[in-house]
Amino acid sequence: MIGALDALLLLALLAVPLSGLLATSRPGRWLLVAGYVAQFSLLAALGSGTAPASALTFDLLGNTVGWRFDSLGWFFAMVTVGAAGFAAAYASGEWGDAHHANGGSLRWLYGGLQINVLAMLLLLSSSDFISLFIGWELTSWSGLILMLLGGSEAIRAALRYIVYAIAGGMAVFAGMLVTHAAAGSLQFDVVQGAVASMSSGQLWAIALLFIAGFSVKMGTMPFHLWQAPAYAFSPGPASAFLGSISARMGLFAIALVAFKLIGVSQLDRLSIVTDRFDLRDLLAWVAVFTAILPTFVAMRQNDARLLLGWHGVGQGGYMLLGLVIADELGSAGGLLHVFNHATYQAILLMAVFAVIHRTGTADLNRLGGLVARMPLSFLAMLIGIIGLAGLPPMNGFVSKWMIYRALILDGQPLLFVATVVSTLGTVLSVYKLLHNTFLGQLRLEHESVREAPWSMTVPMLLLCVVVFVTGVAPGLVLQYVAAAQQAIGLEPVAFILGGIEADSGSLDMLWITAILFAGFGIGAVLFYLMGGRSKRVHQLDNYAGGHFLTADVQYQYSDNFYAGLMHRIKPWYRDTFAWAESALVSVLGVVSSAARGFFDQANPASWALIGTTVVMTWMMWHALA
Amino acid sequence: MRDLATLLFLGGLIFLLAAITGSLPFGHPPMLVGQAIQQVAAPEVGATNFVTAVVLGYRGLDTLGELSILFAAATAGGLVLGGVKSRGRAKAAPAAGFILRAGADVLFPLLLIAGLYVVIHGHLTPGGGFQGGVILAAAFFLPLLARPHESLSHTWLSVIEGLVGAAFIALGLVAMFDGAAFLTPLFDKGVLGELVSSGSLPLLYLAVGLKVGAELASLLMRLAQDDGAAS
Amino acid sequence: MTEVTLAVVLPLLGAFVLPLTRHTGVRWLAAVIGPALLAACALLLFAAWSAFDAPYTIALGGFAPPLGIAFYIDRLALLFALAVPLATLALWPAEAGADESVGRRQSLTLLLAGALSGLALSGDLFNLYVFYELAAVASYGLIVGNGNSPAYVAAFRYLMISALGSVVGLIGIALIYFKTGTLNLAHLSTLSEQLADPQGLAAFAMLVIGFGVKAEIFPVNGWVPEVYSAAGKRVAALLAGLASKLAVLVIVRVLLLVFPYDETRQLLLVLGIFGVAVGELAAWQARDLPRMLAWSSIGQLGVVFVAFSLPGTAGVIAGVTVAMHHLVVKSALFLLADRWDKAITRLRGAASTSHLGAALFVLFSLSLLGLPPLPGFWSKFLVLGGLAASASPLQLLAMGVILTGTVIEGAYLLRVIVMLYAGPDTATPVPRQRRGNLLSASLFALVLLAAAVLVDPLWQGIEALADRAVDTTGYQNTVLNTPEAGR
Amino acid sequence: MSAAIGLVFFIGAISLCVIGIAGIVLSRHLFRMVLALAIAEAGANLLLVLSGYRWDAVAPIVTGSLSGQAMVDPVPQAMVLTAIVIGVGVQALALSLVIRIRQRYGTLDMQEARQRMQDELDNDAGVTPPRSQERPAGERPIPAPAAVIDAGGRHD
Repeated sequence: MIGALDALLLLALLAVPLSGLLATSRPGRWLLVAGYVAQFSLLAALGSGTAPASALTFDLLGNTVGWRFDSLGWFFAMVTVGAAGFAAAYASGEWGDAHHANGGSLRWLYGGLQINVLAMLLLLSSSDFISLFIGWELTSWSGLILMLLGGSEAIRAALRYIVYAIAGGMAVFAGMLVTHAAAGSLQFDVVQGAVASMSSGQLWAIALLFIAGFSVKMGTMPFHLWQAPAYAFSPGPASAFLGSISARMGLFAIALVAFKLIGVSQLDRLSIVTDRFDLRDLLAWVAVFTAILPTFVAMRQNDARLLLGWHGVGQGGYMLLGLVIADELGSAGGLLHVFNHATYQAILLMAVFAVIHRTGTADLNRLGGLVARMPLSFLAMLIGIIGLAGLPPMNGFVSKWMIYRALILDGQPLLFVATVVSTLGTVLSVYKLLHNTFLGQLRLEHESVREAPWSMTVPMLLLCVVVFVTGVAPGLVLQYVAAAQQAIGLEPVAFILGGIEADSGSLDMLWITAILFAGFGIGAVLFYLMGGRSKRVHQLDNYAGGHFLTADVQYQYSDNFYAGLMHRIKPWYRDTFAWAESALVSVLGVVSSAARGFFDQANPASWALIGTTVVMTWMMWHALA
Repeated sequence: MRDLATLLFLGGLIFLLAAITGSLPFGHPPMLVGQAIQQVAAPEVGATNFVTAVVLGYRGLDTLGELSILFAAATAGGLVLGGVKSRGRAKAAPAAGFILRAGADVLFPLLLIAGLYVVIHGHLTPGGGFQGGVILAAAFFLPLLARPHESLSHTWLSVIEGLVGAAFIALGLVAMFDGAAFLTPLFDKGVLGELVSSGSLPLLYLAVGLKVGAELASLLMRLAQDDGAAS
Repeated sequence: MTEVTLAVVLPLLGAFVLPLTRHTGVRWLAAVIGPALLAACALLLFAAWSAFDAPYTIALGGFAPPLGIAFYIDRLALLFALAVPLATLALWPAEAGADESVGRRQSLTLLLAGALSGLALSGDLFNLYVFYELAAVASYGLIVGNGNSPAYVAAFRYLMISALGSVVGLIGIALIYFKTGTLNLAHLSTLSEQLADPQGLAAFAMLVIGFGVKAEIFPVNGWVPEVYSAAGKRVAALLAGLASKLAVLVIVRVLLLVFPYDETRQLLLVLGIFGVAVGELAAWQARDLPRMLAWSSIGQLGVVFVAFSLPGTAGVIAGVTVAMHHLVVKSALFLLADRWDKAITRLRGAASTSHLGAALFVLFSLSLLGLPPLPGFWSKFLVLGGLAASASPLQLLAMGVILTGTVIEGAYLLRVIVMLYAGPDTATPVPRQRRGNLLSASLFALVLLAAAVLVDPLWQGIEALADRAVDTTGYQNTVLNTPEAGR
Repeated sequence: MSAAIGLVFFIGAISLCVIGIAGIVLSRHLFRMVLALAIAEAGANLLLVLSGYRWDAVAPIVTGSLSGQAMVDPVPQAMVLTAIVIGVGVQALALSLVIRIRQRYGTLDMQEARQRMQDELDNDAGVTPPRSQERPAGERPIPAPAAVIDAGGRHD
């Protein structure tokens, strides 16, 4: 008996070899996009709420292994399949042909994308720790496939990624084994029941191992170093897909294990100093630092892809922060931010890769003025950065508002201030992205650049519509977020179509948008009432300090952007974590040299002698004691 | 410094071994198995030399393993030194004098007979296949010392090695056709203490003797030839 | 019932007969005789496996067990014994040519197979020693079989450390005989209280060192990297994959039957932890594939020892799983290293010359790292689960070391994989894999994938096997209460 | 008296073992190592045969009739017989290896032979020995691609 979930998984599985077969031709790629549409439809047909379990269950080594969606996993799965579909569509037209012509492997790209989707579906629908771990490891390794496709720089980043990922996986593995030892089972429901009777030591071990392991994928500090380069340097659609959703698997797993299985009340047993500072507070601070520092690292980047990659790390901090506040508003904000971030991050990366497609570079010091040549891409990026910066009326505003609101209500002024600092960095750096790419003077070498082909702009603009619509009517998404909250045992948020309805203060985006556009309208009316004078100037016809700049003069801001600001804050960039990472590697090098030295003996028999004596002494000592 | 550390551990080893052996029951062994074998060996195996009974009967498989080790060592030795032809050997080893040659000629039959005697009487008296085999090897090796230019035929030696080893196993396998275990002694036990007694044991010992002799001869020959070639 | 003996005897017979065929003029016989005998052994053992219902004993020579040498046949012994002819067949040195050295190597391989089967089946301490020595001597010969100059030095150094181990082990056997007057494991097991004193435990330590040389246990594994990189890779696969496991089995039998104490288990645990740490760390430093695999195999055998140090059936289950997994994976990896025995940096673009080889390398690496549906994950799951369940500080340390070791292992294996799939270096193209090696490696891959599919039935089988293996009284009764077999 | 004799035997056996082991570990000359091995094996064999010794007992051979005279344990004697022959095989093989090493490397010194072996292995594999001065001992886990190519091409 094949249920809907089985059909979905089967389809995703079948699509892997099909991707390998079809990806090289343009119609074949569109067929694969249709495959994602079919997967999305099947998933949508499953519906939020507890879906039927997969018929695929195994009894392995005394454990039942099965798959079944709950509202949380379903929510993430919808975002995943959607992101993959958009990424696939983006690559289906001209981009794919160009990639193929440049020697890139489309089979691996599409196959890898589909394997990622399959692995994530398995992870998101897991119903016990073994299926969770299977999904987790498959997700980690399939991400590697996409990262390795991007050439030498990407390979370096991918190798670094996989070491981090294996380390995280091993922490998860250890957590799983400790859970098994403590609860006697790996079934989620059994573990859920057993948590209350665990000692606080066991609970500490489980919580820390799992959260640390999952955090590696999230890229929360101090495990954040790998993420930006690994995601940034993979090929365009892969980067868009990975950047928008891959890291969120960590958030899903934290939500699942820390909140659904362990539960907020049990987590609060884990106090560090006194009851005033417990594990959740620690996580909140980790999250807020993850929101701040990578954002400022992003500001310093001159590669548009890296800039966005570092932002992805920072936005993960927001999500985690919202989640660990764990009240109805904060956690809803965190989960909603997953969706919102996926949409605008996909737009931004797609726009950047559209620029790369046309100009061949993502170096922010070598671009500029493209608005005249690529207006649609400019529009997409504009909407994207409004979303990323958290300004109305795009969807990023809603989730960030909810998180701020929750922080204030929870009585966390310090965290609130910290998030504001982070937002400042976000605004500054996304402006740098937009400005250096599209505004200012067009470079001479980009004179003949054309707008990206429709196969790339249409997915971007469709996503823009999504960003706008879900910004205006967040209730469309919030209904699923509320269901997900219920699934992990949190109070669901009270939502209306336009936003939040709460005693402490409501948010109705319909009104806000109406007022915003009314403001624009009034401004326009005033403008035309005052005569509507305007003058078209040539893009190169501009002045700086009253001095006319010719086209051959470097437009002052494009290079070394924010020079003054960077001069001020530069001493703060100390690369402490990169230093710590290389220090760890050096220490490992020294230790492993010692281990190698063990084998560099002139006469190996001397170790046998020493070993014999020591081992005999030890055994006899034991027998005497 | 390294030597000093090694000496330290050697001292430790001496101390440990001394401490262990100091409390061992020397001269009063528990002899759980040994006693039982002494009681039943004569009727079960029919050999007066109980060591032989153990070597070929109770622990016959050890003996097979040991023959295999010799064979393996000879084969491996062949692999190690196989490629080297005994060129320049004549130069290296001058011809022996008359006394040595004559002595070798005289001793050869005596050693042959002595070796065979020791082998054949292995189940009755001290000695047996190993000891006899070594004497046999010496018998064939002595003429080589006297006449360095000649050499034993590798082909013949390897044929003897293989055939005799196979014969030992075959003697063991025959019993399995009757449904008995591998290496179960064949034939009648005979009268205790007579030459033709204790079933197939003398045959096994003959095989062991020939095998040990052949293996040792071939090992020694390889070393001797190659030493000549090397120096 | 007694046919199982043939699994030991037939390869030895084949080894003796093989040189004779050279003189008969029947050339094809020489090529066929070894594989045919091994296949016969495999069939025979498989028949014994499927007809198995309860452990039984074979009294060799028809002498009742404590007096004569006895084989003890249970599923544990049969499993390892069955692995011997199968793995040897897959790694058979089947070079063409009537060169004398080929025949010698085949002879030695047969001797090794016979000895290893003997190690699996024998229930007598001194007989185990003899078979162990036979395996050692045969492997010295095999190591130098390819005629490389470094192989002679490596073999000599291996011989010295192994002989030193043998001396130590022989002293251990002498001590045990001094105290008990018997060598039969079942008989010793009834007398095990007599050995629970300083001398007895010292004897155990000596046996561990003695038999541990081949099992690559921590302080006596200095020979591993040089031997595996100097010897032919099929030989390295035989030694790392197969021979080491049988040596482990001997130590485990002695541990379970004669010295079932916490202290002895702790010894294996600590040596295993050191093995994992030293092996994985050193492998991280390796610059060529054979030595990387050699050090990694030290680490993996450390895991095997940690696994067997778990008390009760959990230890045997975990140990057998890890050992069998490592047998399959490491043998196959060494086969692939045959043509890729150069610096890792010279393997650039190897995937473009042999797709299958690279894909197999990835498969085996992933299983070694424990990617979930593959058997490597389940073996790690069993070991680490057992460690987590007992949760003493030392065991948690072992767990941490194994997990950290896996991360390091991932780092160095991925280095190779990335290099394999990098853009090919047109100046010095990487040689293609040999067909025969690919065939054998594919067979191992099939076994691995089959095990991934059949993981639950296999686990149940191993669980039943482990129940018998730890049943000391059952062993004693089976061996000591047998009427003289065959009479 | 008896204890003293036992002591003498034990001291002999232990001394042979330890002298042999010391020789294996301390000497650098290959041939001496083989000799030391022979000594160590003799010690172990002596210890083994001691384990069957009985006071006032005769050799385990029935002479004439089955007399009641106590006999020493025949099992260790059989074992020692086996162990000696094993030792002979191993030593012969070791000697042939020594001969071959001398031929190939022209040395009988363990350290020199080992060094030559390591160099040859490293050369065959195309890796630079890790002891060299200009390279740090620890390799980074994520080698820069440029460095990767560089290290590989060095020996070509």
